[in-house]
Amino acid sequence: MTTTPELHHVRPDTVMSVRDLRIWYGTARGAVRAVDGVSFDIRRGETLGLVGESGCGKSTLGRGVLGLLPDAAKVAGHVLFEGEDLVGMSRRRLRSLRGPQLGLIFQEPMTRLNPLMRVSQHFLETLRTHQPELSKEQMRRRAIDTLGAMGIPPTRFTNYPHEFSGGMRQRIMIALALVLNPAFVVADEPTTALDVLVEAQILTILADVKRNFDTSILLITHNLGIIAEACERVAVMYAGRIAELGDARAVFARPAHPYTRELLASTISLSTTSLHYIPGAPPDLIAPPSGCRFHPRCPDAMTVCPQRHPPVVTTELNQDVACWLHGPDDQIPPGGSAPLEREAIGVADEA
Amino acid sequence: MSQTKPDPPLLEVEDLRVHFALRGGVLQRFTGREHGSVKAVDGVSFALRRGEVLGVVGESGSGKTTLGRAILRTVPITAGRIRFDGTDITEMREKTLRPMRQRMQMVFQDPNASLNPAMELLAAIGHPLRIHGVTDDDDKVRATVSEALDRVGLSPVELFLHKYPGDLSGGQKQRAVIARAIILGPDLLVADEPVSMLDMSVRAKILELMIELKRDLGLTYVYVTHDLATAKFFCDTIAIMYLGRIVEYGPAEQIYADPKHPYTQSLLRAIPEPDPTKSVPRDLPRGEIPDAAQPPLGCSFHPRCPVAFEICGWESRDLRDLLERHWLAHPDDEFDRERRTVGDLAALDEPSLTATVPVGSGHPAQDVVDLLERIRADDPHEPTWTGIRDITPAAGGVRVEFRDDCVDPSLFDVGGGQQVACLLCRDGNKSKGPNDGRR
Amino acid sequence: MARSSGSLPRYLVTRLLLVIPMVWILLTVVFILMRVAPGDPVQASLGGRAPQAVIEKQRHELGFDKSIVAQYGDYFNGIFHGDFGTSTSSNRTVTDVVAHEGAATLELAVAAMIFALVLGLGIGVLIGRYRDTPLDVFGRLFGVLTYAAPVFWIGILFQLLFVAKLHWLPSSGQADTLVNIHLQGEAHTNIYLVDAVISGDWGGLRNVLVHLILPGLTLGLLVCGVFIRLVRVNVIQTLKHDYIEAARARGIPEHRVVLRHAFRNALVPVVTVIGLQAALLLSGAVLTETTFNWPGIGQALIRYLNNRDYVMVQGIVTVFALIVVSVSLVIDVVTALIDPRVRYS
Amino acid sequence: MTSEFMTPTAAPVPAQRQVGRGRFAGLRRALAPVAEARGLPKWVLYVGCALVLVFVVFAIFAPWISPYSFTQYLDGHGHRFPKSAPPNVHHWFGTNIMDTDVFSHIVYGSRTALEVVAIAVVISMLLGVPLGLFSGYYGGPLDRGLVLVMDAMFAFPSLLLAILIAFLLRGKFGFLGASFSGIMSAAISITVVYIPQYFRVIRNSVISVREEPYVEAARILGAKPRTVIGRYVFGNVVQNVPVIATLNAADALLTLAGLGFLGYGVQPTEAAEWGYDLQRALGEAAGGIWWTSVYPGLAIVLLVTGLTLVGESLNDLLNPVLRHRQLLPVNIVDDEGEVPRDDDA
Repeated sequence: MTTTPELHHVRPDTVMSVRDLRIWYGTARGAVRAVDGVSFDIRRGETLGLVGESGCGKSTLGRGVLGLLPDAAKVAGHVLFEGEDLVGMSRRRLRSLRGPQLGLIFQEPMTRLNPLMRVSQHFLETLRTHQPELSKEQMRRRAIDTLGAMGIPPTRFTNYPHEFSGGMRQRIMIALALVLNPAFVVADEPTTALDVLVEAQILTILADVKRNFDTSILLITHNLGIIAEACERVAVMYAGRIAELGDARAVFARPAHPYTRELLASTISLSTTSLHYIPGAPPDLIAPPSGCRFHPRCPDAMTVCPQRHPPVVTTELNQDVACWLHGPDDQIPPGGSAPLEREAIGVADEA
Repeated sequence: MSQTKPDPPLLEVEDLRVHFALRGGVLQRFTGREHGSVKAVDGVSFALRRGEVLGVVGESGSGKTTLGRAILRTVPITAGRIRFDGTDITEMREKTLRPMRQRMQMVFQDPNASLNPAMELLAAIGHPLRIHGVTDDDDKVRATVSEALDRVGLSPVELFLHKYPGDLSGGQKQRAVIARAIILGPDLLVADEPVSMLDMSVRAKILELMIELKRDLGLTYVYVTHDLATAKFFCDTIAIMYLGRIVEYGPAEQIYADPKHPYTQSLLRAIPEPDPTKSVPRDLPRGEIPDAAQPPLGCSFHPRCPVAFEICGWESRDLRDLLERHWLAHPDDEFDRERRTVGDLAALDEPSLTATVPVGSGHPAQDVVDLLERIRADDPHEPTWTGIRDITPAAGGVRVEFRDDCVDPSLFDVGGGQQVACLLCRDGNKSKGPNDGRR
Repeated sequence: MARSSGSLPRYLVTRLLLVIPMVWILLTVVFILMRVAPGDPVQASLGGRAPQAVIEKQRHELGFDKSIVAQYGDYFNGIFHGDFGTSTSSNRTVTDVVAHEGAATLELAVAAMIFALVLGLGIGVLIGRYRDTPLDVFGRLFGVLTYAAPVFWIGILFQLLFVAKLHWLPSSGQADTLVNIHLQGEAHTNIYLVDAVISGDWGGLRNVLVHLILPGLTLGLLVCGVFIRLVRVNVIQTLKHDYIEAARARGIPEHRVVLRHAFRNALVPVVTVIGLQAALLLSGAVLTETTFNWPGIGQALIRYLNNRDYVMVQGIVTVFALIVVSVSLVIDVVTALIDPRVRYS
Repeated sequence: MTSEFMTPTAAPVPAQRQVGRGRFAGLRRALAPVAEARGLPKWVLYVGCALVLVFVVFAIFAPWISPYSFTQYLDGHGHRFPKSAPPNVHHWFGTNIMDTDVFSHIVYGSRTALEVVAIAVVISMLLGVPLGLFSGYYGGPLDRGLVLVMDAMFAFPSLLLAILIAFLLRGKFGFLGASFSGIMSAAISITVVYIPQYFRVIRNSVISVREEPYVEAARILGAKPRTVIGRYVFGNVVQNVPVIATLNAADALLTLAGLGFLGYGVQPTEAAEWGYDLQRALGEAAGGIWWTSVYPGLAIVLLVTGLTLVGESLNDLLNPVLRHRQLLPVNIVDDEGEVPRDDDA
């Protein structure tokens, strides 16, 4: 069948380039295709948003590009980080990259710090692991400076994690991920567990990070509002694949993929005037639908959609989209663009 | 529903207080003796007409969930009154209250935990019928449950009757919870963040269902949420809560169009809009919601408030924040040098209007006075200084006196049914409502 | 913002106060148990044919003719003054028995505990880390078997192998008779190992050590099985914690993740249970001492129980109860030292 | 690890097996993972069950399996059995110092062991579970008092407690008949030791279940406390019971053997008991007579191991903290083509 195409050529300022990445889990019921042929690039200092419903493989992808998967997960494809492929890299080499080059910011900050270690010990441990040549005073300085950039006063440096609130712990986690100034950071739903004011504070911090640290961020979220606030580009993920990828402004203004459009419409914000939702639920990734995985829920589905997996095409607004509505027309079989007839989706299939 | 006669309120809450005793150390835990208390709900009043939707909005720790539970009497009430349809249920014994429970029900935040995992849907949803002796006949229960399932959209019913919660998706579980809540035909539904744990594509469906039920069954809702966006869509009246109190109350349209309390204003500004042409506000309130066990003196919001002034309640802990913010801005040599001139900052953690800043060993008290003056010179417009009356060297440290005429704002009427607990709104309006000062 | 800083001394004081009801309950239970015991303790200790007058006299001396409330008061009064009573079957005091036999038991228990800790923690961490590998299966089986085998049976097996067959080690006792006599003369602490070192009796020390091997190993194996299981489960649970993944994401080396993050945190619940193992150790000591004829307090207890020496039994059991409470106190303090959260709760 | 890892799909699970209804539907449902177990835990469970089954068969069919009665010391011709004879054709496991057949003691011993353990487990369960349920659900001063008492009991050396109780109960169950009174008093003394364990486990899980929204939901529905406990709480803590019951049965067996070894268990005239047999064998071990000790000990080890394996594998399968879904190997196929599936779906 179709070979997976390159989404676009690799630009010189690309920090990380993911090519046809697949991450599958073997379960008793069959293989779970959590990530199934994903390609994208992240440029230096850029924030790329990754958005989608829960269970579409966002978190797996985020950890997959850092090589932080359970041993039994099967990974294929390439994750090129500054020319080196992280897939198949030795554990040792990968570990030495985590911290100084690659970082991860987590969803639940409350449980991510070792309760028996002072905040200072977390920093000293990290610095000592990767930059043993620094003196203790240099390490302290470095840690306090990074914490300060996140708004944690130096007086709190030697406190224990339980003495901090959720928002402060998230700031500490961000500082911990950035203290070695990595080139690439995955932020996995960094604000989901936080209140709206704290969320906004953290988003401001992430914006500062981009400015001050020159770090590229892959920001995973299910909240389109956060994407709009924090990201230059956005990748919309559905059922293990990227449906659409492009400049955030363009995607929000003119979503090319019906899934993106429906997702935007179902988001409830202060400017929402009517309720809208996508019928059905994201598919079982053990036996995903044939062809385009969104076709059973897609209002615009055509007869070609269940038959063939749509190749990626680039729209005039420079959005990469995998949807037959955008062609390529020469690959649609005759009569393939007729509307697809099917049964209505009931609540029985609801998420 | 006819609105010809002016109905008495379905639910009236009057100066409700729920204080949880804090158990201190091991010994207190054993003896059960209390050790201070958390004022989860601290003097809340409102009335709810039949068919009205009240949105209780606040961050975690604001007491909104406790308020919802207190209305249903599942947490012990410290003081105040709750009247349901004219009946005072505040001190009703559980036994007398039990029949009333048919008329007031609840939908929970976590659909995964609000159904007994060991009960299939037929038994779980039909249980209220048996509990209240409506029917014990298996066929009748089955028929009524089927009807309820159908009503919440879980059809074909046969597919769901014998399912266990573990076999359902989040949205389906929440529908089942709603089915259980409406099976006895209640008047009041307390919905505690019913959609916040659901995927965004499902949220709209559940909200739509709740709106339908309101229309078809004449339900009255207390909608507890942290999400101003869904509240705007769903609620007639909004109550914004902060540290156990309502800080702003009024018709939804008015509050969204013209928020008066600085807290409401920042909440509204902080919601990320799915529109990249708008950007993150930079002037957010600093810090986070404080510990409810020791709320700030005066107005609870003053430490975070961008427009706070002299009498908002400046106190010792604000001084600590001030020092820490100073060192945050000058973390290098200045911190290392200055930190030594000041003793243990924990001395400032007890809320007080006269704080004694301990002096570091080997330093004269004047060093601390100088430090404070330097900080003031750095940023003379910092509002904390407006609350400080005097800084004098004293025994054991430097004595900082704050203004003692601070005011704890009650809800001020600003017209159009809108009430705001902010001193900026008190001029020209007399205090209304029973929310008296905390101290 | 949680800034409250709890203090360790305050925690200690409240924890100490909590000991009082615990001690009171235990001692009361012991007291009641001894009163409802069948038969008359005085008659039993003097034998069936003692004249009534003698019995009455003894009764009076021991205070058994007083009301039960008065006896209860006397009991607590005695304990308060460090007097746990005097034997009815010999003229030794409970304090004396505890000092001598207790020292022997302490020597045995410490040896067993060291052995169990080293082996149990080591194997537990290893198989917890490599869960579901053949190593895990082997380690768990070892743990189950050491636990499943009765102490005295292991003791008998050791005797069959190392004494009867290989003639490597002595079968029983705390030391050879001559060494025994010598060390009793040199008594400083009543703990033979220590006394031998203090008096510079290196031959004696060697002799004592050789005697200690089999009983120590036997008792140690019992506790070791419990430790393996416990440490394994806790390491598995701790390795699932979010901060472990976070540490790995920072590139912390795996050995450090396991030892510094997983093992240290797993120790908190383990330490608590180790405290409870003091009880197991005492139970095991009774059996081990009987098996190896070790002159410890467990064996003494059984002897006095057989002699119907109620005062002695009551005294020894009281001491046991006090030991249990003290150990739990120490454990709580250790936990508070390891885990800063405990102090603040 | 986030939940998304382990359940990477929110899609509905295919039709589930119908699980039975009724009061214990919860238990049956909770035990479902046992039926669906695979791999190592399943095999551990099988081995454990097989071991236990052997002894259950011994216990039930003792008179048919055993060549002689456990008190028999004369053969069919009125000749006395040889004393402490090594294993031979007539006595597969040899004879012991009491001139009786070792194998017969093993067979009849399993009857004693299982009887005592079954009674002890059932009684301590019947007392400990409801106490834990009510104490945990209602809380308050009664709960605090019970916790203190139970903790004190739990911390006290269990064997010692059992010895004291056994000592007090001697001859108290005469009305049950000679052969059963010993079993009953042994069972009761063991029961006392295990009540706190059920209490603790059940109470702790009740306390966490009590805070679940579905319990609050039941209260809001207007259910009476009795209904809430019975229908909402009990069903969700009951899965702990099989685990504690099997592990406690294993431990109880060791306590019984310990009692027998010290002479406070079932009397030799009443029933065959392995611990007592080992006590008699102790003196012979140094002389190299191994069969009188090795076989009864092995019987204890095998039965305890069997029960422990059952308990541990149940714990592995039922305890959500330990449960982990093992990922199976998988091959990535290039594209839409064939989805590789496991055959067993």
